[in-house]
Amino acid sequence: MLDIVIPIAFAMVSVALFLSLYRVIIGPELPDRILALDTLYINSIALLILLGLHLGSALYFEAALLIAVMGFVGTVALSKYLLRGDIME
Amino acid sequence: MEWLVAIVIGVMTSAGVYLTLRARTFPVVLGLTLLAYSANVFLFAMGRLTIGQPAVIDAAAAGYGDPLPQALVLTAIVIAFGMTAFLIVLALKARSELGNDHVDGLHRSHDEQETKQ
Amino acid sequence: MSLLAFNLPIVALLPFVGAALAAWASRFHRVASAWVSAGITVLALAFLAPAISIPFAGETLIQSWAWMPSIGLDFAFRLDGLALLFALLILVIGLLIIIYARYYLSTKDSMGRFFAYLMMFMGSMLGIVLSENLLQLVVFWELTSLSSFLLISYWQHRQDARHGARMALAITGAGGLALLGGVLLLGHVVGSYNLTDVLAAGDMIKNHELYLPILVLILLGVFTKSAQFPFHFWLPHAMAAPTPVSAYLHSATMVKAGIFLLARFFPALSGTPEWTWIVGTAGLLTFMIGAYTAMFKHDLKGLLAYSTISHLGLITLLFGFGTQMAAVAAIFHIINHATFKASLFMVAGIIDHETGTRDMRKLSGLLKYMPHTAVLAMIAAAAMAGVPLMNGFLSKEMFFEQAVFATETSAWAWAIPVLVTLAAIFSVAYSLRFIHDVFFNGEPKDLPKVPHEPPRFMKIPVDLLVVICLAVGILPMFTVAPILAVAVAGTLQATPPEYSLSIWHGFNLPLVMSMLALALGVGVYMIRERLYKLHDQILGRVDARVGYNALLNATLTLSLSVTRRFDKGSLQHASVWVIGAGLVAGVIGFMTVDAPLFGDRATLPIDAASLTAAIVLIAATIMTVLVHRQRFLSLISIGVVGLIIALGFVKFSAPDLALTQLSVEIVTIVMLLLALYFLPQITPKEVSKLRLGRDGVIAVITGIGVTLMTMAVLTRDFAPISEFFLENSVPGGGGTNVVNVILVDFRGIDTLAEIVVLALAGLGIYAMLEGMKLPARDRDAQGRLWNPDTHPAIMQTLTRLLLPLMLLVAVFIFLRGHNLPGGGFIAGLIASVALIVQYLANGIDWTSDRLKVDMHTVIAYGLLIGTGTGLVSIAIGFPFLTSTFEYLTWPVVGKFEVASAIAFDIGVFLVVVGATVLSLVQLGKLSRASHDYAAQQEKN
Amino acid sequence: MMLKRVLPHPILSFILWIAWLLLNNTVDPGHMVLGAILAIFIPWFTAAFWPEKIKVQKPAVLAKFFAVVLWDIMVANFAVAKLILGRNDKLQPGFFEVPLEITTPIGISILANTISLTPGTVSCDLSPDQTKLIIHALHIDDQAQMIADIKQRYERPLKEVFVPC
Amino acid sequence: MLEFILSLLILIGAFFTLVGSIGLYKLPDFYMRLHGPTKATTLGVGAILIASAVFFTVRGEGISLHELLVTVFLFITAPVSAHLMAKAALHIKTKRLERTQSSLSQE
Amino acid sequence: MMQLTAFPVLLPLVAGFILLFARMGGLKLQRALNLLITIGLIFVSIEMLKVASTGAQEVYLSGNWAAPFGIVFVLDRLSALMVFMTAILALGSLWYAIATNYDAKGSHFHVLFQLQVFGLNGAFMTGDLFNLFVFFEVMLLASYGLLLHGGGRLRTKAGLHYVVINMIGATLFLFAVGALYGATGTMNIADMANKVADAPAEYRGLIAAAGLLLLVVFGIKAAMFPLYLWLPTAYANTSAPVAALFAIMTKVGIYSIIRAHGTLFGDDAGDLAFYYAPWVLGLGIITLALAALGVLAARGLREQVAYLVLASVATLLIGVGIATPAAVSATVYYMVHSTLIAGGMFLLADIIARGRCDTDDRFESSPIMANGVLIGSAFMFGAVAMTGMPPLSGFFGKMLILGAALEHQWLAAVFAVVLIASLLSIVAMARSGSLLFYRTQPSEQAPGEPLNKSAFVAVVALFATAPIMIIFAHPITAYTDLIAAQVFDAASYIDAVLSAPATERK
Ligand code: NA
Ligand code: NA
Repeated sequence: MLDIVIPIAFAMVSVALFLSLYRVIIGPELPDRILALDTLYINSIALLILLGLHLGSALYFEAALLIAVMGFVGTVALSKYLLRGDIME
Repeated sequence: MEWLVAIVIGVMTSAGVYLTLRARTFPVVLGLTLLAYSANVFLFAMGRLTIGQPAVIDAAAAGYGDPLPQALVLTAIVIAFGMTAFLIVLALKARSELGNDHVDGLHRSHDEQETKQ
Repeated sequence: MSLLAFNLPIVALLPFVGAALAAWASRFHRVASAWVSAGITVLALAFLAPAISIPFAGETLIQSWAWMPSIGLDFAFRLDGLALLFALLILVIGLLIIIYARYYLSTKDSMGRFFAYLMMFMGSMLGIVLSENLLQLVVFWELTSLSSFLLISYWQHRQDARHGARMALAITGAGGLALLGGVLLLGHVVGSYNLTDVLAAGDMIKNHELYLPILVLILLGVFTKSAQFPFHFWLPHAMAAPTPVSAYLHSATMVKAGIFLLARFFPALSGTPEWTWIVGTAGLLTFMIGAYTAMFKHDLKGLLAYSTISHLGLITLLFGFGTQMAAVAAIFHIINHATFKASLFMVAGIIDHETGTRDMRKLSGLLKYMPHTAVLAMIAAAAMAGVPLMNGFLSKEMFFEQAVFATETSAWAWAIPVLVTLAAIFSVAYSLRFIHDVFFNGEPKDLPKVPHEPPRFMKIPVDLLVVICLAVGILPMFTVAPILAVAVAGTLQATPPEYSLSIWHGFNLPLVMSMLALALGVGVYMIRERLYKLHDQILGRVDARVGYNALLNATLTLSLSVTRRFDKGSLQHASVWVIGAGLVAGVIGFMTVDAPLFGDRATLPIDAASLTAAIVLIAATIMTVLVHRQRFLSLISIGVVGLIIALGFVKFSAPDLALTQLSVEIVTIVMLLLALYFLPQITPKEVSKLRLGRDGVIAVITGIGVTLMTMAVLTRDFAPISEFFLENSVPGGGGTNVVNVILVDFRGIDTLAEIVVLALAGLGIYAMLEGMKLPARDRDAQGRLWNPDTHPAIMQTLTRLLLPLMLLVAVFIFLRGHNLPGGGFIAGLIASVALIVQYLANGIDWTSDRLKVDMHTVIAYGLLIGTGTGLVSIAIGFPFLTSTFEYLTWPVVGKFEVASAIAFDIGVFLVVVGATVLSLVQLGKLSRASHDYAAQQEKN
Repeated sequence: MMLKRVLPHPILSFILWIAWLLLNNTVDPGHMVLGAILAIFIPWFTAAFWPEKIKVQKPAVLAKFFAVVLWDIMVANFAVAKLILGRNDKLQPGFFEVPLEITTPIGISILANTISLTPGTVSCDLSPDQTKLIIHALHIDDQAQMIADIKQRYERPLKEVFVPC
Repeated sequence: MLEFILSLLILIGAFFTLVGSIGLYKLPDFYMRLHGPTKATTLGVGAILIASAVFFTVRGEGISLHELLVTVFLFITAPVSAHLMAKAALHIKTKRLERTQSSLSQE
Repeated sequence: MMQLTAFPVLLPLVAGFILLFARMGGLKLQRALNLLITIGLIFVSIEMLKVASTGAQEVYLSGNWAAPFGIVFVLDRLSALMVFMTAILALGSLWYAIATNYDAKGSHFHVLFQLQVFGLNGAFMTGDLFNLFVFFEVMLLASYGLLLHGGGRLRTKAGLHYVVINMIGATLFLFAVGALYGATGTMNIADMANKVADAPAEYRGLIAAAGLLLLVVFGIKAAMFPLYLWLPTAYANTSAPVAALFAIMTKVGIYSIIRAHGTLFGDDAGDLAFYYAPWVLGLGIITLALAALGVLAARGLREQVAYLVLASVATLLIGVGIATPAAVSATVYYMVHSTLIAGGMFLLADIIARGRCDTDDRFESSPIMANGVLIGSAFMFGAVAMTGMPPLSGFFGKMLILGAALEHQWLAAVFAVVLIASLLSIVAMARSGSLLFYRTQPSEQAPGEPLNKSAFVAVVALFATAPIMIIFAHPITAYTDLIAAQVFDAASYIDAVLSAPATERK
């Protein structure tokens, strides 16, 4: 069953990836794009974990963890820039 | 798949080259970052592409990716990081010393407006 | 050891020692340097003396040592008749000049400098004439150019001196370089740079295909040095030098160096039509132009300068005839010219010295003020004019004879004697002018000084030379004959032909020419005023220097336009060239070898997820370009690119790379954001569409090139060395993560150097930011004031938890690195990001207050530990960075691995943290300084 | 007292210890020891970044709170999914303020996050005096009811758990 | 059975991930779009992570619960990022749908 | 295995962090330590010269991994000489920096300085292509810091250009080594040379392309046309001691071409044997022509010296491009001369600029400077040496290169350009010398600084190279001949590297 489910899930996440990309490109405003980037990060985690399930390898966990961490930091930094310009004052 | 990777490398190189040839420091930084990305992926691809075969010794592994380019790319990424960081700050330094962010330090009316703000 | 084994280099090098001594001696007494120089000259003569008999015995003395044997440059000296003649001329006339100069120079002139230069020059000349090795000869040749530059520019406050010196250097230096080229070719053809071999290989040289280039290059050296047409114009400008210098350079030495070379190479190069044509034509033209122009110079030294040019042309013409007899005449005239020209220059110097001017329009009737000098001048001038009983007559007679003889060589050669006579007429006229205008012709006008005889010792050198002129002219067989014979033998490298030195050869054509010249010369002098006017209207405006200046200016203009056009200080311009060069190199490289672009390795199928990721990446990349002017936006899109690359690394089995890429990406974006605050938010549109198009085309072509190159590799198989790493990672490196083992063990040096790069980046950034100030913006690009909430509370509270958690993750990634994806570098970046988050949430001050560690020290410890691990292995007798590992078993904890590579990795970790945080903190300080700065501006 | 010095933040230490074991996917004794060392060392090392003590009372209330929130997240998601997949023009978005009674920063933060994770609301801003949360709702039927729900379901338990010290 | 649960978890996860992005794609203003990724995507990825945990645990190499850590992390950070983005959007006065109600005291 | 082989790399590295620790101890401590270490480096390099002079090719297996798996350092005649030259130049530059207080004008001068030497020596010693890349980057980053040291408008601009161009260069480097790895599967130069020699025909286009790409990378460092645009401004605008130290930077490019291309595409490379050489030669000739025009067009002394450096590197490129043992021997001889003299000349230019006060180094007349005769004589000496006039070593170097060109079919072009370029340099230097020292005005402005005698010592020391290289031309050219012979015996290099055994573990 997983052989069918995982490709379907891949497809769905891929579509999600495209939709997020759409917002990155179209915006229209900066917060939209930051949000879309943030979503892309989280979508990527899904994609990675699916890949891990697909290949039966646990080696992708760290990457997923790091994407979560780095995605957050990126979003915070970008938002802070909109708020204050100076992100480390 | 090889074509896909090659095209991706090519596109990043194109973009990198184009931005590197811009007249302001910021796009140049972006351009060099993209160029570094493309060079890193290129170097990585030189070990040929393998899927599901990480270079971690494992009794169950069916095979391994080429670890050497990976190690080299890791080094290259770090070096590019150091270089980019330096360049970013240098761009600030140039802005501070030259009064604008043109790579040749030219004065343009736009800058003067910027500085007034 | 006999003196004859090494005296020649001493003779040549002594003057250089003398130069240093002279400069040094001037500290003690003003004239000390003159006596030192004279002493050194006498000493050099003494060292030469024992060898004099050798050429007279028909032998050649050679003293040689290996210097640069690989190229055939020996430290080699030679004394044959020709060398002896010139060495004696240089030393004897040099000695006289030194004595003369001691009285000539005024108290304002630096004696030390003058004599030092003069001695350098003397040494260089001796080096030329005594060289056996041609390369060594070129060395001394160029040294004469240099030292003459110094001598001519001796009165450096005078513009004409500076210009004259530079012109002389440029012309003679150019000739020297041509000579070098010619000599190298010559040596190449002969297979040796030693004169003995070259002179013996005349026929081979003349028949070689390189003969003409060799000849032309060497003659360029000769003609420039000897002021032959069309390079003659530097010589009059060199008259800005003090007169002793002119007397020395233009009688016996500098200009004679070229003549010497003609004589030296006579056996090797002469006798061909090319030789006759080039040398003869140059000589003839020079002879005529010099003689003619001398007539119209109102400056005494100017007259002498053109006269010198003319006589050099005469000698050159003689060599150009290419016959042995002509060579005899040439050598003879060299001697004669040296004597009478040196005396005339010295006379001119005396007149200048005692009257304060050299303008013949002011000078007149000096006979009664300085009769002794007048007599000397008259005799020397007569010699110059070729009046019988003077030495000049004899050699000129021989010259006329050769000119007549030359008519036999070709159909129209009848012109030669005619033209030669014409020139001789002018020679007589200017000689007459020198005497009549100065010593007779009424009373002097407005002289700056009251003229009187010079000091006794200033005249003694002239006395001596004039006596020689007379002695040779009257009794040639008892005076000049022996030295002339050996000199000719040395020149021809053969037994000299039969020639006669008697005064009377009967009534023949040469004598008719002489008489004609004398008579018509007087006539020309009579109508001089009319000629002056005519000359001023027509030829007086022709100045050979114009050509030189035009060439010089053209070169300057060219250099400016080429340099400013290529090196225009534009980064974009430079970048285009570099990128273009890379592109061209790749394409040309592929075309070097006839091989297919792609191989036939099987490729992997494309799956949907990869395709998706690739499309996202390409779209984001293109977006980055399209929106790059909106800088903040381009940061977001480049963030997407970085993310997908990381995913790609995961996909293609490189988790370590993915982790690294992710961490680096975020730190980079944070730094870019920090920087963007101080930069314009928008990149202005300031470039033409054309330029954008050009850049676009370059970019696309480069991209295509890289794609094809990638495919060229990926479609081919290869056998990498990586098998070894996979096999030895566990048994040899103690880790299952082969990538990490390569980094910390197999290729530890790479990693060590890489952390040095990071450390340097950190330190460099620190240094750059020190004291930097930039205006802090108080509103964003749209003109909105910033949000007053500096540190949003919710972020502050929750990110606090992140610090310990992320540090935990860092430790986790660090410890597993050796066996699973991770390692010191990634861990270091995670720890750095953990700290960055604190900076973001709580600000620089708050965080820095809590992080009391000096990051410099952290970096230093990192490097210490990284390097130290490697040094330990040296200490126990293994190469640097040899790793070791051990499995330990502890109670409770169980079995675990201790590897030196882990210590190494700690060093990596520390440097990464230190460098990253150091940079960020310093950037943060910039912001604080900027806010203070902004506040202060507000206040003012 | 000794314990205080070794474990300035026992809860944090506990969280780290658990996190370590989770990270390593193990209950291996070696890792338990190592995890304990880290759980002590890291809080000690980062103590400076934790200036104020967090006082947690009534852990049972906290546990119940988390259970409620988890449940709400599940439900919220189905609700939000329906709203998202439905027609845009049926949505009635809006901003409103929730006056706060809770005062501890940690409490406010957890409340704000909870609001963001649960039914159709995102906390957008905190008033400078930290007395009001500004909320955006994807769809508002009854604003007053929403505010009341938030205060009832989330603020009250949090207020009990996190008390100012 | 286990495979069924796994499949269900994966499908639910993928579904919510997609829903989040659909929300991001189709909703009319930023504030509304924010809701999709904040909740749906977070939950979706959480579900997939839990599926992964289950998968690797039952595969027999010992328990694999570290995916939980990522899930927890996401649940902590997602609302913080949402909060900051919304704050930024409010600050720069990002356009909102015209019919958006507002009962804010300061505007 | 001899541990000494690693010392030129390790000593500056250790110095790097020691100096970083010494930051606390103040400038005096850092100066003393740096001087001590630099002098130590000279002794180390002398030892290395001694070892190398036997003809030994000492191979150091870092990490005790045999080639091609680990990274090797190779000590042979050429690398020993490069290390020695670097140490000498470093001492001169350091001495000057201390004497003039340049090192106090910003942070971390001493650390950057030693790590620069670390990068340089690493590049000279390594036998691994990727490791060469890494050491290039070390060298570059250190040089970025040093270049900018002291700050200032023009310096910053020059630094920006320098950094960007070199970052593009780094990218090209990665593409080149990547492609070479993709074709040969190895990074060790010796091993790669074997693989290149054995490569089947269909791989050769790829290898050739990568090789030329690599040439572009080295060409940037070696300031080969059209890649040299970073050089004039960088050298002209950085501080004197840094410019002096940078004199070696261009030589890294030259060295790398000799080492990497010479080994990879040597006699055994079949149809790729020396295929790069015509490019080096042709571009070298163009570079020389443009450099000579630049010397003539320069607006100030520093810029002029920078172009003279460019001209000297171009001459070296010509030597490398002729690609015969005689040419390489000549190149090495001229390299030693031009590096050390250029270093001294940059220092002298600074002394002159200081002595002239307001007019700085611009070609305008200014009041007489203090000790004008001494400085003028030094200038004359330097000008003679740099323009390649006799009797100094520049002339002999040029002569050797021209001599080596005699057998080459491009003889005429080489002769014409080298000789005419010399002439233009001579004309230009005569002009600038006469402007700087002869055309002085009566002084009304405040005179410039008095001569810093201790700083001048560094100039004299570096200039001493010229007479030494003349007087000892016989042994020196004999040694450079041996260097060339060793360089051209790629097979023995390859054999030495690949057969070096790892140390047995007990
Ligand atoms: Na008169
Ligand atoms: Na979120």
